[in-house]
Amino acid sequence: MSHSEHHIERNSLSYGIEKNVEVLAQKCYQCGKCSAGCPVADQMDFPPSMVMRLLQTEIPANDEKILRSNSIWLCVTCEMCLSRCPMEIDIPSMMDYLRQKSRSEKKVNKQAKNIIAFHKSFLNSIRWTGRLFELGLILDYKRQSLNLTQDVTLAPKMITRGKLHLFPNMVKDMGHLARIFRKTSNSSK
Amino acid sequence: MKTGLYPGCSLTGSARDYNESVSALAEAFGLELIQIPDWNCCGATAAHNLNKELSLALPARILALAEKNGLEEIVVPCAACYSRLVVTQHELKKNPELKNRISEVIEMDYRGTSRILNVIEWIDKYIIPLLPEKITKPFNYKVACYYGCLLVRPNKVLNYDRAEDPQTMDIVMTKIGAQPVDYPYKTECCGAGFSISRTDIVSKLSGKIIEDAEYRGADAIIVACPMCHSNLDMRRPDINKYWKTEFKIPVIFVTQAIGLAIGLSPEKVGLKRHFVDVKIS
Amino acid sequence: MARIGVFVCHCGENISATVDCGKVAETIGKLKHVVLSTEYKYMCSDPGQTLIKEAIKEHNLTGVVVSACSPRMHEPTFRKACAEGGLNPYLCEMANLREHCSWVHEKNELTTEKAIDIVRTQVEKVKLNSALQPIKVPVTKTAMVIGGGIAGIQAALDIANTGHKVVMIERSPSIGGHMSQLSETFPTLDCSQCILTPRMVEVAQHPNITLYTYAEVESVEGFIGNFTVKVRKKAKSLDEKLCTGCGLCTTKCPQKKIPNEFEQGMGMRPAIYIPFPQAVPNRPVIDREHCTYYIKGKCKICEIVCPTKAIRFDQPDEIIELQIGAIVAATGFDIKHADFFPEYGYGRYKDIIDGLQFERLASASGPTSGVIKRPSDGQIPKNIVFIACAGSRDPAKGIAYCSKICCMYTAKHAMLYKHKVHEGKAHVFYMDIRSGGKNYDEFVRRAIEEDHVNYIRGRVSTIYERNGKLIVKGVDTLLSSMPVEIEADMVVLATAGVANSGAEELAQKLHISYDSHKFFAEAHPKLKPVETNTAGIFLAGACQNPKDIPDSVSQASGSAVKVAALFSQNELTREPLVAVVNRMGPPLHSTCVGCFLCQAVCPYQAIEREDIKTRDGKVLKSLAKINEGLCQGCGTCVALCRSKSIDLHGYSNNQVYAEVVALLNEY
Amino acid sequence: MSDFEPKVVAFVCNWCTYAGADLTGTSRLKYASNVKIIRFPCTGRIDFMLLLKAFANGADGIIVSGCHPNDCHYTSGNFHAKRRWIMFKELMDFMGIDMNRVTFSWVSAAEGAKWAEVVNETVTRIREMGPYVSYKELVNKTIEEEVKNE
Repeated sequence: MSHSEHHIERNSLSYGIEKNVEVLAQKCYQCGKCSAGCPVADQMDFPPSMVMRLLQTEIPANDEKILRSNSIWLCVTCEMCLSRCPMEIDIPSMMDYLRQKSRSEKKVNKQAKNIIAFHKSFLNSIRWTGRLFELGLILDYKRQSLNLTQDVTLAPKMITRGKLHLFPNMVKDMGHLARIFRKTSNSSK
Repeated sequence: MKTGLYPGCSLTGSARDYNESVSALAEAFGLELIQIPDWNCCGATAAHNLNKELSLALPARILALAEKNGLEEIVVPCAACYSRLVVTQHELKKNPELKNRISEVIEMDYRGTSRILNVIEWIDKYIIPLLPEKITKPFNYKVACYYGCLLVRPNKVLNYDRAEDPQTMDIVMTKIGAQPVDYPYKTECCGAGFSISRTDIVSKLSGKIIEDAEYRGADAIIVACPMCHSNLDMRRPDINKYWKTEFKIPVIFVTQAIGLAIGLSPEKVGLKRHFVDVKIS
Repeated sequence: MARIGVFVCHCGENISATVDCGKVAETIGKLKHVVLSTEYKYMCSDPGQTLIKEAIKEHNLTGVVVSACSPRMHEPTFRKACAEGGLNPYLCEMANLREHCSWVHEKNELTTEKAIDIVRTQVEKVKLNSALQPIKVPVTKTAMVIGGGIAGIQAALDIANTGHKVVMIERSPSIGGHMSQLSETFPTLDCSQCILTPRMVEVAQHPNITLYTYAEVESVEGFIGNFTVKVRKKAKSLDEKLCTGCGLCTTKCPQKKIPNEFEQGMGMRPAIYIPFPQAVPNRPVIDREHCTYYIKGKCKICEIVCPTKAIRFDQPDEIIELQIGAIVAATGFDIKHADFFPEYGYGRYKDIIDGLQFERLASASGPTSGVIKRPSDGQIPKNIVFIACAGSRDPAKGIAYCSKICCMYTAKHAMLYKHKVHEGKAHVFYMDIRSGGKNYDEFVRRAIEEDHVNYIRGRVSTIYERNGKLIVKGVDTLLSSMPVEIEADMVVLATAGVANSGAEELAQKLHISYDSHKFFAEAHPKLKPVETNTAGIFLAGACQNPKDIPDSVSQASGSAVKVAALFSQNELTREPLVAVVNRMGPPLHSTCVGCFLCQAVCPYQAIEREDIKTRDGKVLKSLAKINEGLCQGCGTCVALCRSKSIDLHGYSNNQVYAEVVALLNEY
Repeated sequence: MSDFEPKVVAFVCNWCTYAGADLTGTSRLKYASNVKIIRFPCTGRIDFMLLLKAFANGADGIIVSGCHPNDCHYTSGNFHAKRRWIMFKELMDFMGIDMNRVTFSWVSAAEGAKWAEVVNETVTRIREMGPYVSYKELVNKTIEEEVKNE
């Protein structure tokens, strides 16, 4: 347990972040280098450095803003922020935690609908086949996102280039994989 | 020593071209690659976005399978899978408690001893020493080497090339006769896993990467990641629409370029499967 | 019979917040020979010290233990108090209850128990202390100043003006340091050379100052008042007495392509060179590493053209030995260069320069005669970006500290640029503006308000070159971290100030402490900022940490006063904590068997040979004898001595064994 | 053995480690209170027989710490200490005294945090090793026998 942890407001998001991913929000001195290098900062409600600042306040209303923001979902985990952060703050791990927290508290931003739909379809695909079945993924994603017309021209082109299999390539020991999914399901809320 | 191969899902599907070029090189240089039996998906971005434990368990199963089959060294051509595997190895090494928990989840012994090579490390180790006498058609083009995110970051964990302006791929390219251009977009993000869910973001980010490569006078963008390739190549129509222009620069896997340089046919290295025509060969 | 008094200090609440001081005093009071055990809120205060003085008389104490802070802090205070109370000061010991107990442990019983153990240990030790008398040593009244930058110059002049001799050592061919490279200085914008060069000349002409340039400290031995310093005078390859400084050799030298250090690599110089026109001494040196003669064995053009035949190709380095009483280290600092920044292109973009390079560009005597031209193509930049905190306050790059001078010089740079390029645009990326100092913040405000420098709060993520422009990507953190992208013609990095090259080696030669960044350590961060932990060695300027000119000069004057105070005495009193070889009556005389292994390990050559002779001069026995003027009390000989014939005052075998026993056993 | 709290004695030099430990205090870093410090002018002063004395008096672990190589206030005391330590260690190994109970480290005056680490690591290690009784018993037995023989 770090020394500073004693001082973090118990009910705040900062506390959970320090506990779970060992990122200390107070380390951020707001230089903005993360936001300056972030490829998607311009589309975020709050660029990464602003997320850090909101966390530092330890005010419930600000925590709420973060969990409901599009920022945590637009983060593509390119890790540029961590790579250049002078304080070596692991923002990518923190974002992973915030996404899982946002989902478990049912505070997911509307704009994240497609992104989550995709992630879910992806995990569904490997849950059933063990390996990614791209056609299955696309169909499941369309079902989840209701973007039925998206990429209708792409799939045929992929098929003609041999890039899209019509049948899944399965892991043999699917029972094993199913058990892995089951055992880790608690942390996926 | 036997080298294991973890192809990952893309290489069996949308990045079949990449797989073909890796196999073609292995064949041409007499290298044995043993696919890890019954491998599974590494979980990619989706797993660590939604479920941390799963994002460690899936790669751990792969690594445990490699260990079980006596594969002390495995090559992982997909940069995304490479990153997930190395990060998992690192996390579990750092935290023995977590390692025990994951071992329990995957019901297998996991030691974390496998040496994980990305495709360039594999090329450096096994192909570069044999390369000079094999080159028949020097790849005499200006190239923009695009590393993307996952080959170099998180830098302290991967401990591979330098995080800013990496050089390893550029060096490989000079060895086959190509001239790498100074390219500031080497490690900028292409949009990664947003290909389907946020095509607009991919179009924007990938477009910048392509535009700058063309501006620098490159004849081709060289990549080592199927996700980058699909964004820069397969998404080209979307990109062109977004940027209201016609970017023409082809996107070639590093293995394909080497294949061409040693005289393999475009078909053999999978070039015919690209969306953007590769006219340079 | 020992009569020990113990005084437990609360240090306000610093000790009593975690240690039960009452319990400590009470428990210790029950120990044998402890006749007084009491507690007080502030022992170091006047009433606290009076308490000790009175108790010594009242209880007829033979030993005192003050249980308070670190002896490194207040041992002299309490020893002095004891002396004033009539007790030999070396019969006073301190138990460190603050730094080693109350500050590092939580409040609980174990902490109080530890405190009791610590005090008991010192009680047992002090019973075995002996009354010692200070040792007197002579003082050599010559000071050495190492480094000829502004700090060294100020220190040397101040000491010399008190009438004492000064030797100044400078490793480059000229004194002047970084200040001689600067264009104008903040916050007045007066020309650096104009205020510095008269001082440089004064040093050269001062009757009390001997100047050795192109010279380095080779070794330092001895102690306060009595240092022996060996100095290597590197061969300048010319006879300085004959050379008139006409400079003909420097114009005729065929090798002209050596990056000029003084111009920060932005100009070239020949192999035989005078670093800059106002150099002191104004004599050239031959850079043997680059000279054609030394590389290829022929050339000697300088020798041919020299009107006074002053060139000496075969001149060797010379080692001189100096007797020195005090040393001022004023070796200055260095800065990181653009190649330190991967995200700003590893130094491969010519138009990304550091602050010192900008000084040379802005200087009227610089490579561009004061016209701001960018290095790549000589164009005047229309759009210039300054980046503050480049490398400073960046733990990821290993430099967590603030370099202190950059905020001010960045404002100055932006201002100078605007004064020279009226139509140009200057942008400053900053994190905080640290402009504490007389007229400093007003200066920064002037840059912003009058010269319209665009200050943007945010750190730059990356810079790359495109189409002849440098693309600078940052954010404005005061505008919700909105992206800011500037197409700049030139970028100036206010890079971190770091310890000078060779700082660590010099510190090791001087036996002074240095921090993890290789900056020299002061003896106390607040109260002894110019002293080092080694008596007789003082600090001036940026060798301690990055400093601006006023701070460097102030500290230099401070160190000069310390030297002058030292030199005001004819003898010094030294702590008598030295080693002794036991002596006894004949026939044994001593348990020393005369193996003299101790002589080999003594770092101070303090062990001599003493012959015990009969009346008719026959040598009965040879014994080791400690010269207490030279002995520094390290005790290496004590631990080494096989016959246990040597002991160390203050840390005797009896004392340390008593400490170990007392620490581990409750009584 | 879970509530076993080892007694650890630290023999440190005045200029580096003692000052470093002062810095730990000034920085308010916390460490295990099992360690008690004895100050020496230099590690060169430390007679390793003191270590045996400490073990005989019930120490469970010992730390010897001084200046980093080349940083010795007295130029070379720490080298002599290191050299003697190597000899001493071999002798102790020969005698069967477990030298894992002794930490030999360099802590400079600037390394307050390192001092806390050295202490905590040592205490944790000694706590796992359990109390050290064999040497103390041996000494006591020898004394008893000597007394009997007289």
